[in-house]
Amino acid sequence: MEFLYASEILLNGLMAGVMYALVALGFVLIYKASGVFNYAQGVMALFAAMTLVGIMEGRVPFAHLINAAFGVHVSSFGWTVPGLLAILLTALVMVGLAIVIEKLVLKHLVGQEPIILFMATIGLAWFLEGLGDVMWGADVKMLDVGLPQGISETVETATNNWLGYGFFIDRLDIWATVIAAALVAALVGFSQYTKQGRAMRAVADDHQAALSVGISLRFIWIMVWSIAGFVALVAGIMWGTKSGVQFSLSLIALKALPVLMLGGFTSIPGAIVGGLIIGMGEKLFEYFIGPMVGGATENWFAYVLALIFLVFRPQGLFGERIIERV
Amino acid sequence: MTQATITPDGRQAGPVLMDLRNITLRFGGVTAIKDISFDIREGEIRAIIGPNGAGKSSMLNVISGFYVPQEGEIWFKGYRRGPMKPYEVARLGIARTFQNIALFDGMSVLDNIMTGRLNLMKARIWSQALWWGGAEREEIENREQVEKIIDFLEIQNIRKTPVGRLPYGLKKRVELARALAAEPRILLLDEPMAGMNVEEKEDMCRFILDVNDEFGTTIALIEHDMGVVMDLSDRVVVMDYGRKIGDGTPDEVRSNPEVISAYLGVEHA
Amino acid sequence: MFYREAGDFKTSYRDDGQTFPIRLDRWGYYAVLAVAFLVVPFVIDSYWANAVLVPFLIYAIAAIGLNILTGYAGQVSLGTGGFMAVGAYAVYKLMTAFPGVPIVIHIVLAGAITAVVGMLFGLPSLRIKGFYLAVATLAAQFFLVWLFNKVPWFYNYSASGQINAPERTILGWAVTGPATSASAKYLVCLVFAVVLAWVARNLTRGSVGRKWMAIRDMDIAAEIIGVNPLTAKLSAFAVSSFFVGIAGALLFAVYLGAAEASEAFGINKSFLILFMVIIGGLGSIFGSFAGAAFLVLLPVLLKNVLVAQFGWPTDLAAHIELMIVGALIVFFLIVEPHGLARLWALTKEKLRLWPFPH
Amino acid sequence: MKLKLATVALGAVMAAAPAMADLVVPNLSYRTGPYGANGTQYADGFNDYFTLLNERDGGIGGEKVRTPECETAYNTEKGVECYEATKGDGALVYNPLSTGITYQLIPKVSVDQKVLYTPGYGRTSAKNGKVFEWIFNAPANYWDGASVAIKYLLDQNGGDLNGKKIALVYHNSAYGKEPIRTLQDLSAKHGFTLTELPVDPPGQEQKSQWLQIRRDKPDYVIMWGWGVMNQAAIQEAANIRFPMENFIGVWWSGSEVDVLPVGAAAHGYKSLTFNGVGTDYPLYDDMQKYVVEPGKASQGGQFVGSSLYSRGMYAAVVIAEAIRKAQELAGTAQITAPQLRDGFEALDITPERLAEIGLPDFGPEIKMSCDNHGGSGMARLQQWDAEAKKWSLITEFTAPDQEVLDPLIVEDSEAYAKEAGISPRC
Repeated sequence: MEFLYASEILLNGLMAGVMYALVALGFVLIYKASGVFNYAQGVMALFAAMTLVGIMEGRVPFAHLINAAFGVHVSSFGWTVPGLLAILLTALVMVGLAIVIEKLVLKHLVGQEPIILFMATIGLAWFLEGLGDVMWGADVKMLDVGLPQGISETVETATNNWLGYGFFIDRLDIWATVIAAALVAALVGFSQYTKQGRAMRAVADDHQAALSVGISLRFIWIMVWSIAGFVALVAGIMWGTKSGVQFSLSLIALKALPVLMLGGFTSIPGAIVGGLIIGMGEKLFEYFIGPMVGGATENWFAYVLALIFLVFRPQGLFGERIIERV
Repeated sequence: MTQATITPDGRQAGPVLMDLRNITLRFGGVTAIKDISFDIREGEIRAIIGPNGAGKSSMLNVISGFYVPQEGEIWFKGYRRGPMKPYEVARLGIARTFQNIALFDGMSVLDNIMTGRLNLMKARIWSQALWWGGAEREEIENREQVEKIIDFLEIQNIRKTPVGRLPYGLKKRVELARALAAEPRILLLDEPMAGMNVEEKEDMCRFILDVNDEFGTTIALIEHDMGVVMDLSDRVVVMDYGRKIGDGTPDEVRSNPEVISAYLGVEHA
Repeated sequence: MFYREAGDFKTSYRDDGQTFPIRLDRWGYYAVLAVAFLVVPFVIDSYWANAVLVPFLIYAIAAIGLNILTGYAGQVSLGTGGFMAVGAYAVYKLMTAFPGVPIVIHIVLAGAITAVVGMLFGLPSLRIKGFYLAVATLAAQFFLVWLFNKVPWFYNYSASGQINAPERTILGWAVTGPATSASAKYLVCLVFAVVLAWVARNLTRGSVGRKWMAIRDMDIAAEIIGVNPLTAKLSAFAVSSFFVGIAGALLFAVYLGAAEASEAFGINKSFLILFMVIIGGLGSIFGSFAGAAFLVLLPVLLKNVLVAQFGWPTDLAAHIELMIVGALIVFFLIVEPHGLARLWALTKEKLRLWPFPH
Repeated sequence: MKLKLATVALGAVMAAAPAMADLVVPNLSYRTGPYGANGTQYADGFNDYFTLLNERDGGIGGEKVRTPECETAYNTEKGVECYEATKGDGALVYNPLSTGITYQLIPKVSVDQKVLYTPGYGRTSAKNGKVFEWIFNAPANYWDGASVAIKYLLDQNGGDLNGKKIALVYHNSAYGKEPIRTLQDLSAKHGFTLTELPVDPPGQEQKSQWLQIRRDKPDYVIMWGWGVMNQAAIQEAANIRFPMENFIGVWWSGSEVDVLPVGAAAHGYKSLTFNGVGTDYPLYDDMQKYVVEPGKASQGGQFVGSSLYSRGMYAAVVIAEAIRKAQELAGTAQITAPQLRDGFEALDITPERLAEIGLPDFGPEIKMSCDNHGGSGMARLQQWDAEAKKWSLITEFTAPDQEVLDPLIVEDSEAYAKEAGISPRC
């Protein structure tokens, strides 16, 4: 019986890991192509989800600011937008955001040290957080694009008949896994089989060389940030459906960091495998060891796991081996 | 102490200071150095030459402890040197410069040279924290020594300049100053004249000879410029594909047929 | 014309190595100290102390600490909040266990305890570098906070896990606890800030500082010229954590008076202090003060302007404040990635030539 | 230029202290940050009630009430800054809606002689007025809440909880840890087993906790949550099909924002409360007329009648009544904070008085004294109706088990008195 419980935890951990990997993916894309460790990825997910809800519900952007400035009371256009169209519009907004970020921030920071770029993205995160709140308000928003939630009865009945114990699997998690798989497949396809994708990989390999064969770095950056914005949107939809669209959504970035450490900052398979390991590891640890040490271990366990792992393999799971030279 | 011998050009060369015996170094499947032995005598200028990829820099890295050879022994001052970390090797009195300048870009010229004396400064951390109990005195004493080197290498006017702003030739000179500041027993120079113009090369040659003369520092150097090497050094080791193919005075090496075919022959074909 | 170094000749290496080689700088520094010690304590009120000056001084200490690690030794840390928590809980345990011992000793001891913990978490830095290390230090952040939250011994088994600073005095003046006057709080923090800044300056100009900077600029070369990376990195972690621990102890005991690990020493604190260091300038002690001043004052200023002057709703003001601070950070990084300290140095360089720039 | 900027800056920082002769009740609110969604509704209710008094009655006793608002973002340092910025303004009483900020302010208000009113949160043992002269936490505190919840469960089980399993899911912070000791004592007394399941803030991820609940199958789950943790927990409970009627949250886990995102699955979820909900009270006619319709309501009055709005309003009602009492005792309308403390200590809000205000049965009777700063500790339960999207009250006000709580309060407050060197008064 204990084994069945453990497997159930394991499965759920793996699915939680998919959700972490989804966030980590955005980090990896941007880091690979531009060497920027984009802390704002979490806030981008929040911003995307807020925008999606705002568009779906026909909210007036900046309503609060308009009301305060002009003494009027506007809040809604009075229409609603169907989910798919709203997702499309939000994706466009994220592309616009990528262009603005490239024009206003990245362009001016070319060649700076990584730590400076990292800090700039934290500044960006604060800005976006404020912007999201000013645009759409800070209330908890409900997001429903038609993804199912709750226990999957099919799995429960099947496992009950088969093993004598009904496994708990959240339908949202199943969907997340499917969508994440599709997303990864699409990304891989894009980078392997399209011209832009190849250019993106060229830039990731060697900036200078890519520039010298006439690839526009700025275009690639905009493209990568747009894709990362889209990945953020997907992550935002998943997490937003799960627990409402609100401030805490931006904190999922913290869940993605140990995944990145484990998987290596530059590896897409690393992000996925790392996510799975972290999700599985933290759930099992909380379940078996947690009660002995007072619980709530999930916040630090992932980091400590990644830390211990890195001590033995400093370049991460899939990172390239570091050879030191003088 | 074995007795001193006189080198052919009349300079004094002392007993063996460092003896490398049957060194073999491998990276994965690649053998960078294959069973090489040679020695360095007190007070001499020893050159290691060879075509690109011959394993010269690897050899220097072995001497300075950055690479640990899989086989072979290193004897220093009559003792066998066990496996050591690079900083422990440095403390034995082995200082070096680097092929691709490895100065500390965020620090001034003065501070860079002062780092060369880190192993000679003994003030404890709390003494330094309070700038009391010897820390200040020690700082000033070491500064005086460093100023001598600055005078010697004629870089007084750039003392306070951040090294990042210096031109290439001066950086090389600062790097030499840093190595000298450590008061080394052996000074390893990794292509000290690479990328310099004729004038800079002449300056550098002069400094190397002066260092050898005035401080009596033993020098081992790698250099591409054959003319320079032959003029400068007392004895030369020739490497090719990780093997030693010649060892002796410049004249001996010059007339060694294997060297001519493997190295000079290739270069001047 | 007036600000110059021409004619200000140094006749000894001692003079040449001093902190403010230019005479006018030296005078300015003495003037600032005189005002800080002799004027401010008599005019300070509790709003200025609690909302501006005391947090500024405490954060400046923490920023100097992090700057030693990140700016001088090149090891990026995101665990500052966790290390501040160590200082806070250490001073709390010491204060309550040994009420008779002077509080200053407790605060320094709290720093020492934090230094030990910092060294422990600094060990992985020997293997892990760059961003990987930064993320790895988050393990310290989350684990320490969890530990203080979870083990009742650390908060003396109080029902809620909050810790409260009891009253302690220096020469009869309360410096912790509710009866502390604004000027006492300010003076304690000022003394610690000035002494620690002086210590940091001494360390960074001597051989320890050079070891740190050598490791920062090129760790492999540093090791080959004889710097032991283990001792250099661990000493940086230790000294840095010592400073950060003292800042944490002051934050809890003198400034807040009560604290809870996850709230007062969360990840946001780590980011805040890293920001201070970056905005102020990596590798600059003056920059640590400037960065702390900037990030303590700016939000207070914006809040007062937006809410008190413009009469905007507080939530809108808070959101816009976030946007402005975020945008300013990006702006600063674009304009001068080396921080306020560099900006200040450039200004002085210009002043030195003024009014005859050629 | 530089000088000019500095002057402007200085002016702006200094601008925090204009003095005016009003009754000043600062509103240390949070409308941003992780708990902004909750804090904003509470702050609205708090503001609107005083606006109503000003508009309808011209204030209290002829004095207008001012509620200068200051954003704390649930952050203790900003809370301190807000406190310092407002206290010079003649502030009478603070209600920061944060246990963390409360702990910061407890020593400060004692020195500055300001009243700290923390209904349903803050430091529980502040109920002991002998030690905590300036702090009031009526009508109920966390330990009252825990006890009332257990009493309700006793009631449901014919007075016997022997052998029952109860799980506590709590916010892993000072706030969430508050009920543990009480529940442990109660479990010893009534023979139920208690499992403690901490959730690290913010608490979006609770899968392992709820899988544990699914496996252990406790009979009841009690929750001490705040912010996103609430809805995530209710969602997970629904996911594992935990019976909602056996799931009881504290009053801070019982607002619309907690259950609405979960939709129909949240039907039947219960929570404690010490105030009424909805707009079915006569007072709301006036509220509509004097505040909402003239456009004077906070944020356009979009949250009027919500659970947290009502609680904020209720806090304002109690403060207003205390001010009234203080004016009566002091014989002047322009009271000081020490006079307000006397007003609180003499406060007696009877059911009749509540009906008079226009809020019949809205809260429990509150009667305080020099040594009792916590009132009766009574609370009741409400249940969520997912179809009607509203809370309905399902029990009368129930008194907690003082027999268990009193010794705990004495113990904790005396420990504090000893630590802080306070000699008991009264």
